[in-house]
Amino acid sequence: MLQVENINLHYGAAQALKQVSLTAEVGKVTCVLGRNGVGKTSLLRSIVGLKGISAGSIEWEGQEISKLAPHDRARRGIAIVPQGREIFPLLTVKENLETGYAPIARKERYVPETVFDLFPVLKSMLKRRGGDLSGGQQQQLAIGRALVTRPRLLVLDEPTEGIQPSIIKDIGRAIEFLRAQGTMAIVLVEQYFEFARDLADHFAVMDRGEVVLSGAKADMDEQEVRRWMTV
Amino acid sequence: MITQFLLGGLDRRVNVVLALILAVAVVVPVLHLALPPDNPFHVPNYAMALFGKYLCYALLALSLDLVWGYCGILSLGHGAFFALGGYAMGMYLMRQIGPRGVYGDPILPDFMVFLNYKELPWFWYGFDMFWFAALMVVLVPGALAFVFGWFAFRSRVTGVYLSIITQAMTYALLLAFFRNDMGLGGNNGLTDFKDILGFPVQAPGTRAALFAATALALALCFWICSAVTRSKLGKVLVAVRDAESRTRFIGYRVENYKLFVWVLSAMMAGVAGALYVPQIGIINPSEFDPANSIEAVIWVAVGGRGTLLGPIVGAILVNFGKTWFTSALPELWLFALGALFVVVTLFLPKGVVGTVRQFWRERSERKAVAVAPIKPNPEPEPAE
Amino acid sequence: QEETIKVGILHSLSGTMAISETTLKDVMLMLIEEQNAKGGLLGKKLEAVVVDPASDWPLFAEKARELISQNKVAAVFGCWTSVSRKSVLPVFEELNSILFYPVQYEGEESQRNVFYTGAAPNQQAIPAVDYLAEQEGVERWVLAGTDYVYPRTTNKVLEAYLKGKGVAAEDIMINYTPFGHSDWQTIVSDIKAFGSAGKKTAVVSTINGDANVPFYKELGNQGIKAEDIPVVAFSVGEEELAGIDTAPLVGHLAAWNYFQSVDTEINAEFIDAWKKFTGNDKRVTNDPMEAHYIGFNMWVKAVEAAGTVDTDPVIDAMIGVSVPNLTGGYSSMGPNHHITKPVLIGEIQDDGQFEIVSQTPGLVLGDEWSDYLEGSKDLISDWRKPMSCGNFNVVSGKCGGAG
Amino acid sequence: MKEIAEGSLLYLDNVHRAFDGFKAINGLSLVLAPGEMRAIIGPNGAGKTTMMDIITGKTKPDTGDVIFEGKVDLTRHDEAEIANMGIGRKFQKPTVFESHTVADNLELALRARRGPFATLLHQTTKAEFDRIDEILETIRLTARRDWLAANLSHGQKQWLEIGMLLAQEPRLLLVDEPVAGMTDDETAETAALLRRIAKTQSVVVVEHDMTFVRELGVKVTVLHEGSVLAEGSLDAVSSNPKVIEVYLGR
Amino acid sequence: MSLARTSFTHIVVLVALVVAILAAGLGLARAQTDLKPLVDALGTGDFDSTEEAINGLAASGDPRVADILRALEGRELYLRKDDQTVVRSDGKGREPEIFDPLSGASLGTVKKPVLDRISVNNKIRRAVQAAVGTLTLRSPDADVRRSAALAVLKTREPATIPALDSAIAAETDEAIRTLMVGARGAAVLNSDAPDADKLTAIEEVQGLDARDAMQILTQYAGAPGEVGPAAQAAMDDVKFTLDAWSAAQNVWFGVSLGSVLLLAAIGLAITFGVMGVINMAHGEMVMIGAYVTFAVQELIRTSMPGLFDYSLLIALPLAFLVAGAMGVAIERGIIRFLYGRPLETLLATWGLSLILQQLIRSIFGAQNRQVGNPSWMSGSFDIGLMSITWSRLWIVVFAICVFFALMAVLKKTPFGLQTRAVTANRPMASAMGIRTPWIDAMTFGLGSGIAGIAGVALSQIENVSPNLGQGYIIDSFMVVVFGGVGNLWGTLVGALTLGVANKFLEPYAGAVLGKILVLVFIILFIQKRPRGLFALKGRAIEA
Ligand SMILES: Nc1ncnc2c1ncn2[C@@H]1O[C@H](COP(=O)(O)OP(=O)(O)OP(=O)(O)O)[C@@H](O)[C@H]1O
Ligand SMILES: Nc1ncnc2c1ncn2[C@@H]1O[C@H](COP(=O)(O)OP(=O)(O)OP(=O)(O)O)[C@@H](O)[C@H]1O
Ligand SMILES: [Mg+2]
Ligand SMILES: [Mg+2]
Repeated sequence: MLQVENINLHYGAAQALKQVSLTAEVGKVTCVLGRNGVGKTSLLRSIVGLKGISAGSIEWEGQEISKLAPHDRARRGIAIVPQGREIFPLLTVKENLETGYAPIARKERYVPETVFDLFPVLKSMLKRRGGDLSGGQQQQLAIGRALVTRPRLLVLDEPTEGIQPSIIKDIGRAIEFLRAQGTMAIVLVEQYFEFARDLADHFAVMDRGEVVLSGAKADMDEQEVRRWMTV
Repeated sequence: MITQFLLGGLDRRVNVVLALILAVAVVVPVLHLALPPDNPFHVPNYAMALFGKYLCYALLALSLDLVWGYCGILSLGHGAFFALGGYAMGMYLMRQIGPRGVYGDPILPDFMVFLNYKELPWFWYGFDMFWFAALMVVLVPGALAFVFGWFAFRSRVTGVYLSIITQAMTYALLLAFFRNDMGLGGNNGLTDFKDILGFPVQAPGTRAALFAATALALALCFWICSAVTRSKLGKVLVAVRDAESRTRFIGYRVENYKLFVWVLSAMMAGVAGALYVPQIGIINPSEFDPANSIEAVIWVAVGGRGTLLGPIVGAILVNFGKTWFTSALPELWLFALGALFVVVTLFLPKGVVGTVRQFWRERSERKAVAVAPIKPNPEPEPAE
Repeated sequence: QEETIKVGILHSLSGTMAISETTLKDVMLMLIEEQNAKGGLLGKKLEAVVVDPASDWPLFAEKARELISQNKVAAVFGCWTSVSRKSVLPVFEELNSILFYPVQYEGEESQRNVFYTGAAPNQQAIPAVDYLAEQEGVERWVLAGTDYVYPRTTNKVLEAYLKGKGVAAEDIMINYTPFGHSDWQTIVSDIKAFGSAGKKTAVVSTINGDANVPFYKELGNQGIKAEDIPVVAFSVGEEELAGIDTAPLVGHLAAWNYFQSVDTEINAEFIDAWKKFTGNDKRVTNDPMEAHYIGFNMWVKAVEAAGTVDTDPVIDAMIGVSVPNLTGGYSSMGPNHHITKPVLIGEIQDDGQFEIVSQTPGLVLGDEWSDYLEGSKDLISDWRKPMSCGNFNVVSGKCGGAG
Repeated sequence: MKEIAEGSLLYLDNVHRAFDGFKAINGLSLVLAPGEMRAIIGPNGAGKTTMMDIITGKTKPDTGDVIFEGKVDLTRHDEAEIANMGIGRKFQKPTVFESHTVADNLELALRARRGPFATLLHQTTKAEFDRIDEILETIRLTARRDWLAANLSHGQKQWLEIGMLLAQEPRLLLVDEPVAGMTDDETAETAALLRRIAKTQSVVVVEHDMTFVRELGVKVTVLHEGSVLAEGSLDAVSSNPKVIEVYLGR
Repeated sequence: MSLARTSFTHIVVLVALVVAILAAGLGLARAQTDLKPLVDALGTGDFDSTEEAINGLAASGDPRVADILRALEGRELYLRKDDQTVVRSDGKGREPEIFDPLSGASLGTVKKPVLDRISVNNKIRRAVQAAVGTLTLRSPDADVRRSAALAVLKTREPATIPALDSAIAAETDEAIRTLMVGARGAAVLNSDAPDADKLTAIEEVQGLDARDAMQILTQYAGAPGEVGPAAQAAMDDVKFTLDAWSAAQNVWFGVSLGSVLLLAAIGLAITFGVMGVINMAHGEMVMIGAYVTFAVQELIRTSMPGLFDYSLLIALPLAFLVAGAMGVAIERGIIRFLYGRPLETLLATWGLSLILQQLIRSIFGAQNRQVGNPSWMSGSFDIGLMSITWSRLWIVVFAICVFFALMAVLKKTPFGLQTRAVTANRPMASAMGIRTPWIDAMTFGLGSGIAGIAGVALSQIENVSPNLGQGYIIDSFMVVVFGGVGNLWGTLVGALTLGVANKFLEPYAGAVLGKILVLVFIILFIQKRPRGLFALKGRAIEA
């Protein structure tokens, strides 16, 4: 289980997260919602270690990880699908996927079939350079790449951005499938409300660097959530 | 319009710097000339020569920063423009020697007599006139920069590729000027100057005047740079530096902008070279040495790239360090200088001026935000 | 604090010229130390002021100025390359001080404030060519040099000289290379080809500095034997050879005014002192070191004669001063500020030393204005009063060059 | 053929473009009338962005005509010239000038003379200030006016880019996925904004968000494997079985 | 030493034998002339009289002469000043033992000042070689015969014709025979033989290698009678061969220069090309490699001279480790704080390069250091008329091996993949679980280590001084950029192209102008291909 407690995060002098707490359970999907610039990405970055926090704690599987480097967190089963895709542009699609081998045991070093089942386009483009792909293809690659590391905590930052409707549906199904396996905790940041609502077990709504609303899906009032999302 | 543009370059900080440079331009020569040598405020001959040289280097660094700091063109060949300006001035000074050369030839400079030249090569014509030479000081580097830039920017040569071909350019010029066949004195270059504008170059008065002229030129160029960088053009330059192709998509012809600052900067470097030569007393091809150009880049980096004061501070600081270390630690000075560079990069990432400025900015921001800063980030920042 | 006489040492300790110049700094320190052991000068101790002009010509001028006007040195020993000398000349003139310049150079200069203790072309190049023509029967010449003034001038002088001796134009090949040239394959093979025209061929090398090592390595590797095509060099001494395996180079030549192998008592002492001073048994001596040795002793003697270290009296006292050189004779300072020296020609041996195969019977005075160049053949220099002129024209009878 | 070109604002005919043998654009033809707004949808990798690259001069087509205003052959011009003809573009991945403030980003984009000397002597006018304020208001970044663009969040950069496009006042706007990363409300607002703009200018919008496309209420072109698969109202195309198969999914 | 001595005496004995047989075979049972005065004449007078004495000795045909002449060449002959006789000695110690040069009998010891070494110059050496050559033309050792024939060929002395004739008759080795026939031809041409003989001689000379033939023939091109035109015609034949070979030679020179550039640049292709660090200290890594070689050789020289031929093999891994470790230290200590600020790496590494240069200067002194060539790296061999030096050949081979090894590491191992990922996007790579600090350090170490082994190779052709690296840094950057940053193939092709271009320009334009032209070529080329020879294309770059 992931437990984020009261973290603060600064960019220079500007504070992007204020006393943010979040939990994510294995086998559940936790959705983080909020308008532009409220700190969703910042929260995810602090979970995977791409940005250091200035206060608070992050516990994963019972251990404090907030001081660990990102690659050490990856070794503990944390993977991210970042906003803006962050594909390695000069590496081929295959190589992009293979970068996910680094934190896993030698015998696991192959690309799981689920990746190609989900995104058949990747299979046909293995030799193409990641940077040449279209935006949506890159997004698919980014998700595939994260899955190669066999994560136990998967963090997705707006994974549907720029993806065609049919594949969004596929991604939704994939997330459901992964959840159904019961081995993975999933944190999902979304703007696309319907998509999030369909998948979420828990919600956290953010505004101006703070979590303003959170709880299980059953306890959530959709109107209330939507109110935080409007301008 | 032009005055408006120039006035646009002024603000409090610029005014302070300008006033400072102008004060130096007046005070130092006066202290040199008017005070007796035993007065503690007397500026000795040695220091005059030294400071004059520093100011020339500062001007070179300033011109380099205009293209590098504001437009992202890292030139590893700026020394070439400096040297060309220097040669233009050197040619004037050579012609001024007249029959006072060792061979006493009224027209031909010594090295030509000695290499059996029968007459003056064509490109030496006109250099007996100061106005012509002064024109050439800006035109020759400007023309080279124009031709070079015209092709390179149009072909969209950028980044290290551009840097390396500027280096190739200065290297090729170095080799060419070494050749005695160039008619410019080969390795020994141009030397043994006597007069400038009728005044003996070594006289204290001339020296003081040259010093003042250098400081004035620096002030003027500083002002121009400041006006350029504050104008909308300056903003376009920074935009080009950050995202060149994006700038094109909103309709700016990037190559023209680059060419404009490139040529402007080359001309300023030429002026620096021209002022440098009479104060040093020699110009030889080693000024084209790629290592010299790299050093100029380093002055800028030390002082703070992308600020106008930075290159000036950097050039003076590094050269002062060099002067001092080479006497105080003649056998170990490279350790000291090398360590200085390493330390500056590690601890003053934005250069001396940049770091100071950032410090002030953060202080005021902190006051404004009024959020107590908590310890700095332990993790590296994600790439921007 | 005790008052001392300061002596400036202006040799590059870093940069490209450090290879050659650091040794000269060391030898100066040794000479000064020895002089102090002998009781100093005019009852005062000498104090060396060392600066590093870092192979950077403008820095040379700056450092010279600093030495003279800040440190108030009595004389400066320094410079190696011509351009470094040219860059400090105006400073010495303006501030009226003394420079001792210890390296062989292209001539065509005589300045009141400078004493040239290295060889002028007539003290090196011409005797070497004579030797090759007479002893080796050379008829075909390759003049190979680095592209700068010294080789250009020397080759010009030699070309005029050789043509004067009846060598045909097609029997002279002139080749220039850039500074620090390191790929000699083509040139060495060209030399080989040029040498296979049936006439005895020799190479006169004015290749400078660092470029010599790869040049000689290539010569050795391409199997150019001294018996076939000898190479005579003017810039290669013991110090340069220390960096090369000389076994394949035995028999190639060099012309200098001094070799470490000179078999005299005074030289043996000098070598011993040097090895002791540097604490290194393998350190070699070379010609510019001897030049400083001579220059320094001359200066000491002149100062003693003048009774002061002030510039003008010392400059006057210098002319005619005569001190022992290391080859067993006496060198004296001519009125043209150049000195007399014997010319030696040595062949490289496999131990990195030279075997002297020829020596001029008498001493030769450095000729500042070459007799083989159009513009300067009528010029002489004489700094004695009342003439006091560096470029006196014997034809027009006026001071101030040809015009 | 030519007659159609004459009356049109943008005219693409049988355009091809291959990358290392992969046909990204394969016989694409498209006509846009003046004042028209057009939505373009299509699977990932269909060639939508590449099409915009071709129109704006970033990519040269292998064959085919690309004609602006019935007469200008765009393939013969470079990016800056095309931009100056009045074709503005918002990129799929937001790119702004990171070391400029938000306001400066807009100022640079403002419609004005683009030559070096013109900008050198340029004085910002009151009208320009007002215009910047107005745009800031529209993109809701007034509070961030003096922030460096680098410090904006992803979505804020999207907005800034839209603002820059507005500032240019182009005659033809090419908008690549404007609402990616926006909340539903913002999406609706963007749609309204675009509809407003389309009154005076022509717009081409690429988007995957069907709700948004629906709100635009304009003719839709579906691209697939580099050529047009279907064209018509959204309802018409979204009931096209082929479109459902390759794009919308079930 | 003792080994050399035995083989030397061995040869001498054999030579004596052969000469005796030769003399007998010719039926010229010469009276044993008294050689003593001739031997003593070696030491008196100037070089000319020495030469005369050598010729006199050679003419005697005495079996002992070759030995004595070799002693003269080896500077083992001295003039004993007190009685003006020539003695043989190794001259070691204060009171060296002296021997009679003819009989070899010991004459006891004398004080050193009494001895005056007979100096030898090129002229004397030449005379000795010619004399020994004539005397050893029929040695049983083929190599001795070959060099003898070459020595005789150089003399072109008509007097050698009889010796050559009998040697030719006995010669079994075809190649040496051709050489001897050619030598004979040369001697005939130089004699006053009738034209008919000379015409045959011209044909004989053509059997020699083209350059030697050319050298001999040019002298007779203007000869009167039939000889002149015949020589001219023969020269025209030879000239074509010469030209063809010289073109081939040029290509080889180009390739060999290219491989030097490649070696120098290849480490930079990693630190700069792959990692994006503007590594101004790259040259110093090369220099350190060269100094490691020096240190290894120095150690071997003083403690186990037998290993000298292996010195480079020992130095290679050491240089890799030392320079690599240095690289790791630099990366950990400095560079890692500068990722994402590539331009500042320029400043820091420039500072480092100053420090490293001065460090080496402080430790080893500013002077050049001698690094010797092991026997397998010295000398040259001929392919046709092309002479290929072993050192260059090995460097070419070595450069190519290094290149492909590196290629394999970067393309075929996870390490290579991770390196590229880290360079492309460090934070993202880290988030993928790649240990970025480790990869960074190892990559920089690898680049530096390769620079180090380049230094080992360069020490064979360059001077080992603190400035060694400076000479290569600019060229290395040119090569990497010309080839296309980030593309190893580009570096390979770039280095070879620049090498060959340089070598083809040099003969026409001269070395200086040639180099300028190459630089101008680079500038123009970059206009055509703004991202280098092997430019990466496509969206991926702009992204
Ligand atoms: N690198 C940075 N430097 C400074 N400030 C930043 C940086 N990145 C983000 N910010 C600021 O921090 C705040 C939170 O940004 P964050 O990216 O977490 O938002 P977000 O919720 O992910 O928004 P979006 O939905 O637009 O992606 C924003 O106000 C933004 O301007
Ligand atoms: N430079 C290139 N090299 C190779 N392939 C390319 C290149 N540019 C584009 N492609 C390919 O062309 C196809 C079209 O890409 P494009 O970006 O136009 O798609 P798109 O319709 O914009 O998709 P998305 O909706 O995902 O943004 C993709 O398959 C992409 O991989
Ligand atoms: Mg975000
Ligand atoms: Mg797209």
